[in-house]
Amino acid sequence: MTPRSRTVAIGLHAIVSLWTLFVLLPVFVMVISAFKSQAELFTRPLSLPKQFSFAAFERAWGIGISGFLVNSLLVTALSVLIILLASSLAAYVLARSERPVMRWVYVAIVAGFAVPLQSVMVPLYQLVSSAGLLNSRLAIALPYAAYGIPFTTMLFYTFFLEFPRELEEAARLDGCGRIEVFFRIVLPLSGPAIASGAIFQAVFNWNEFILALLMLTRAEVRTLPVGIYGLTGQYSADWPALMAGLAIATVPLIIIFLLAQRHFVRSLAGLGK
Amino acid sequence: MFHLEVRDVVKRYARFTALSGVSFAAERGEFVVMVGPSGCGKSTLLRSIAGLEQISSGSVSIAGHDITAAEPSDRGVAMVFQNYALYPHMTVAQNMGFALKVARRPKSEINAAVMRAAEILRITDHLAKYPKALSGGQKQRVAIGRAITRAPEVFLFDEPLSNLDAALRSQMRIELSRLHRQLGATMLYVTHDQTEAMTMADRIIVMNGGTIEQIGSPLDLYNKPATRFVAGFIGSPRMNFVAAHVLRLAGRSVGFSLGAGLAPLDLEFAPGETLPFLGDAVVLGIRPEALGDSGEIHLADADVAVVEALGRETLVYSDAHALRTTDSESLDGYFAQLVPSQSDKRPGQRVSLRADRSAFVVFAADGATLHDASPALAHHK
Amino acid sequence: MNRPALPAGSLSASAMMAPALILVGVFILIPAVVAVVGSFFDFSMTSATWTFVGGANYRRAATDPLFWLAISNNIFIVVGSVITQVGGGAILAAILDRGIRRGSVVYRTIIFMPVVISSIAVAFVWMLILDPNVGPLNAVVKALGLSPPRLGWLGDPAISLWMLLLIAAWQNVGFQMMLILAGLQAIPKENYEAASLDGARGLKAFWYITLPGIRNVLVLATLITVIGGFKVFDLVFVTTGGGPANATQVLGTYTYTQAFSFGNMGYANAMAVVLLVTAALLGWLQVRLSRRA
Amino acid sequence: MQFRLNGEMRLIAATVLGAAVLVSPAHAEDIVLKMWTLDNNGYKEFIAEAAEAFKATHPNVTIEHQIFPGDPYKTALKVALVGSDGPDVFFNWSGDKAKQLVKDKLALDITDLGTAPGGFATVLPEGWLDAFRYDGRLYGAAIDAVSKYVFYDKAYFAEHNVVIPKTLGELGNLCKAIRKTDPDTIPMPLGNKTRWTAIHWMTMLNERAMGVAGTAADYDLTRPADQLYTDPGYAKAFQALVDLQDAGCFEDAPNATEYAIADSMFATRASPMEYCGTWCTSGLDAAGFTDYGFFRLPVMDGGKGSADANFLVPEGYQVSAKTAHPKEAVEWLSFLVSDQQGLKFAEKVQFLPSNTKLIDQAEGVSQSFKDIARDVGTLKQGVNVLDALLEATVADAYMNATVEVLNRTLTPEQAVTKIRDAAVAVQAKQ
Repeated sequence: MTPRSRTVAIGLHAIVSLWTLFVLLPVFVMVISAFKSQAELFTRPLSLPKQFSFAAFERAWGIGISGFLVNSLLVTALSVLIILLASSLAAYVLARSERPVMRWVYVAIVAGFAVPLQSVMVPLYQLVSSAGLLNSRLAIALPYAAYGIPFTTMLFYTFFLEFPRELEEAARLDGCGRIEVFFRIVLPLSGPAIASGAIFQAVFNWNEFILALLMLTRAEVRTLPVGIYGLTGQYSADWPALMAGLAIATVPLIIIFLLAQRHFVRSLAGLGK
Repeated sequence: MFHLEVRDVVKRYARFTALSGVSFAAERGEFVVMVGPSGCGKSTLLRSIAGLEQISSGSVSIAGHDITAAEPSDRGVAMVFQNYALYPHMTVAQNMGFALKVARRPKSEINAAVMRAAEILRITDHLAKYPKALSGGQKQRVAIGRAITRAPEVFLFDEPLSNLDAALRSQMRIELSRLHRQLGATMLYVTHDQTEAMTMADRIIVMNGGTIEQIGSPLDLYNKPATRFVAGFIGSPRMNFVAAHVLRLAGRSVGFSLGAGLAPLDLEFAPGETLPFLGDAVVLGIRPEALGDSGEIHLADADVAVVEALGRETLVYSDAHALRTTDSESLDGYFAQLVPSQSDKRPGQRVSLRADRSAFVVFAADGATLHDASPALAHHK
Repeated sequence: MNRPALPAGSLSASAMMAPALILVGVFILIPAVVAVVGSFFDFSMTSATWTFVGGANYRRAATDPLFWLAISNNIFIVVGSVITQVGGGAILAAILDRGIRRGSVVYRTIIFMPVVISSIAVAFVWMLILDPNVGPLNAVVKALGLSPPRLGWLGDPAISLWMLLLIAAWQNVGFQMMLILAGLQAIPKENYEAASLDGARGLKAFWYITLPGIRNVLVLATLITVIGGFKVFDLVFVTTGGGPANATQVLGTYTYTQAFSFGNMGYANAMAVVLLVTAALLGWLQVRLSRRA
Repeated sequence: MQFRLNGEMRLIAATVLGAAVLVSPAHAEDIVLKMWTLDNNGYKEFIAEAAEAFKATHPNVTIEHQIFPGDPYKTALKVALVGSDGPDVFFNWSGDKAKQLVKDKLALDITDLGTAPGGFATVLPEGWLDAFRYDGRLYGAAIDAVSKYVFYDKAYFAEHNVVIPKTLGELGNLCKAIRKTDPDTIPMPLGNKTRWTAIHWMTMLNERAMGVAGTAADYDLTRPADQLYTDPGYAKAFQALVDLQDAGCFEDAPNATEYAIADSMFATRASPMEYCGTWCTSGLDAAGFTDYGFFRLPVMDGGKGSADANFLVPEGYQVSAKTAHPKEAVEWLSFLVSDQQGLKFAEKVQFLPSNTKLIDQAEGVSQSFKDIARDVGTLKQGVNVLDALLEATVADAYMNATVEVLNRTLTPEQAVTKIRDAAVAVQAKQ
């Protein structure tokens, strides 16, 4: 290595390291704050906690985080499942059809991506409400599913355009109907698209706040973000418990991401095509 | 009754017509190869027979049943794809047994069928492997095995050997021929490689621009091409073409002018052959092996440009200057000679291009063959 | 060659489309239409009757300085986000792709991590960090011998929007980096080898090989960022609530405030429609550009 | 093919229906009253125990209690009242928010049920009933009120020989003195990031400048447009805030500071004072800080306000116009404001109950809570808070103007102009 390229390499490492540090610090603050007392948090912001107390985690847990966790898991799993199924089916038809009208159908679905949630929140609420679906996990899972479909359809669409059609043709010759071709051949081979679709939508649905706040008013069905937000009272806020709750809510997603990230990067490459 | 019968098949897309009225029939057990340049419609025809394309009009029947509107799986066909199309998420055995599994056949029957096919193709050792663990040739066998398991009426092959290297390709050619004899099945085989067509086919269908140019046995096509296209397509290296026009007509004797400064060429047309008119532009064809140092006719002097010594034979390409080849496809207007021995020709050397009168084929301007080379050509040389 | 694997208009095709179409139709398109209709009426969320007012809500928007402030804030965030997120993401991706051999997976994983953290969590954590009394940032700035802004990072109208940009960058740079990195890695190595034989190395290789190679990815990354910038809500809602004194109001929060705090549903709908049309136009652009690519 | 497809469609339909059946609420023969409140400390236990006690007289009534964080509650409540799954009985602030629900016919007129024997109207004093009285009809029952006092660190005051200030001017001087002792000590942190702490100040500063009577016609927009918010007292009130800021009372960036942080500064005795609500006592107790005193916000020199008036925001319960069980709902309401429950409320929630008959018997509450309750009992005039009292857009303008005054981007006069513009615009629409 020449001295010059060594300097360059050190410089590049420095840039990436700096950003990595910048990314890590807030996460660090979140975790550390969760171990402090409120007074300690506000009087000694830069120091490590005097003693690592799990009291804040207990308080956060005490507001029923375990229940919120279960609700979030259920809602996220159900909505992601619906999203993956509905999007992949639709994207498959769209990617394989030559009819000009399908282009418009594609545009109509993808247009949903551009509709901001807060601009349709009230009609949406009234719809769910008049369907008697308030305070049910399904109520939240269906709109979540709907809002996840446009992006995931795009994702699957680009993936299916690249999918080797001979495999489908072989399966049709082997006696599969179109739906069987899809479920027995195409879907089992869509791992990367499924993985990244699942990650994106899990992240979104796991973290969604406003709709959950409006539609899940009973404490037993509330999801994590709303439940944790409950730690900020009318006139007070338990910051350490808040941070503890946020930390608890964040960990599962980071784990999922770590597990699936290889697939994820691969399918992102497909997105750009 | 023919085993496979294709009648007036037309396939139109929004912007072009891929097949414009194609008809042919194959006997049970026949090995039919469809050749033609890419885009000629041969793959479309194969896929139409498989049911992967819906034809615009016409009909297809197999073993007496009209299957024009049938689902692909109900047609009694199996297909081997160019890139194998093995299901990556299934083992070799699962790949081969998939069709039977879809048909909800008992496990024992599936296993037996898979075993039988695997034995025929000598891939019993690989049954538990996934496709990605196989070599190209092994994948090809599995793809064929998958077709065999289904015990179809008709096997369809879509350029199955084009992804293999040369040595493997010639080996697989032989195996396919053996397999054909062993199974006694009707096979329809698409390729753009005329060597495969010549070596394996009972009959060859030459396609061009969505229509059939000629159907016949390999040697028929070689010796009596119906059109200039067939003549050019069958045979390697390809036939040399010379632009000419009709100089004189005397009974069945026709004199052709080959160009300024070159001796005219007189050919005798057999009874039944169509005579051209005086002044017609025609094309003369002559196979590379018929072009040599000796022969009745001196065509032209030429300068050797490239020599390809292949050991047992030698290919000599030379520039005849005054003599015009007709199409840009031929190598820079070079004339190809196939010398059936090792040769001492060197580039830059001047040679004389000679041939026997009986070696010439005459094509009309529209490509139709007017005059055949002598069938005895093979013995003559 | 045309190879339709699915015949047009077959029953199974429509059946396969149905779940997606129904969900999108019922939960997105119909509410969107209702929102458009509502924009021509005057009503509050709790009122029983709707009064038709024609284009009054749109005229009101045109003369509402806060509406224009919100739009200009959105544009600020959009432009700023493209520069910081796509730009920063591209730089990091380029370094991780070719500049660094060791540890790139670790870097990549950490930098992407904020993407999976909820906006609510991000907002709360950053509120703590940026707090003028107890926040680590102030402490660090003071330790460096500098003086932090008197009104606080989020309390100073001149600074708060920049802070939002910073937080958004913190959260999203990883995503763009990952996207661009995937694009970079899809460029065949042979292209660089060929280019280097042709004498194109370093910046020239970047200009002639890398950039054209990731053009489509950059377009996608930019469009995602732009649409995200127009739709931004959670972050602003929790961190500043649009304050101080409306300084960080964006279309999303201002619409929400008008609808749910002031009860001006019709007006909120009109602004929502403006947002919707903007976002839809961008979405259309994305479809066009990605189709062409 | 078609056959197979039908099977699949049937499967999908069955799944959707099945899921819908699973999650649809069970309909019992018993009456279920849905009750929504904020999530204040002790609220859950209070309602749970009250519901249990209510069973004695109403064995068929089950109370389903749901709690919410503060700010989102306002939105969720409105949305839910319009929708199908709203509460039967719900918490609300008295003031504009309750008024709006009455106007939109979402809150039930409970005058007749409430004045029936044993009804809440026969229990609560007239003054408390006013909190939810509109056009002479009752639309709710006050359960409690919050008030605000300047809390101070007794030890600090003793150590530095500080006496309780009598006027705002003295308060300013006190701040200066504290800063003189230690420039880094913030005398009374504000924590106005969420905007309501400073509006609490303005609520009382307006009273101190103009008195309750002087502002009423501006607040309810009944003054003629050309006279709305023209009283110079409004600017004077803002000026008083600026003066206190200049005296160094507040932290540097009040608009960027979380109220929780301000609370913490006082609780950890980093600051000797805080202008805090009656709700603060329980938090201070929990933080282990009990040696504090309190005093009302001092009067303004030359102001028209009264020392006997103080911040007092009644809060209470309303009944949804959509409830299927109005009678039971009001009986439940009346039960909650009964003598016994008033005591329980004070003990559990440590807010000042509307029914204070038994407050002296309260156990487990701090002495300061009782002291405050006693002080509130001596008030001649309650001052409702601006952000609850004013029409929403005027309230918003007021909060933003206050933020800008603290940021020094508006002078007091400019701030009043902004508020006046908002008020005039709203009045013109009405």
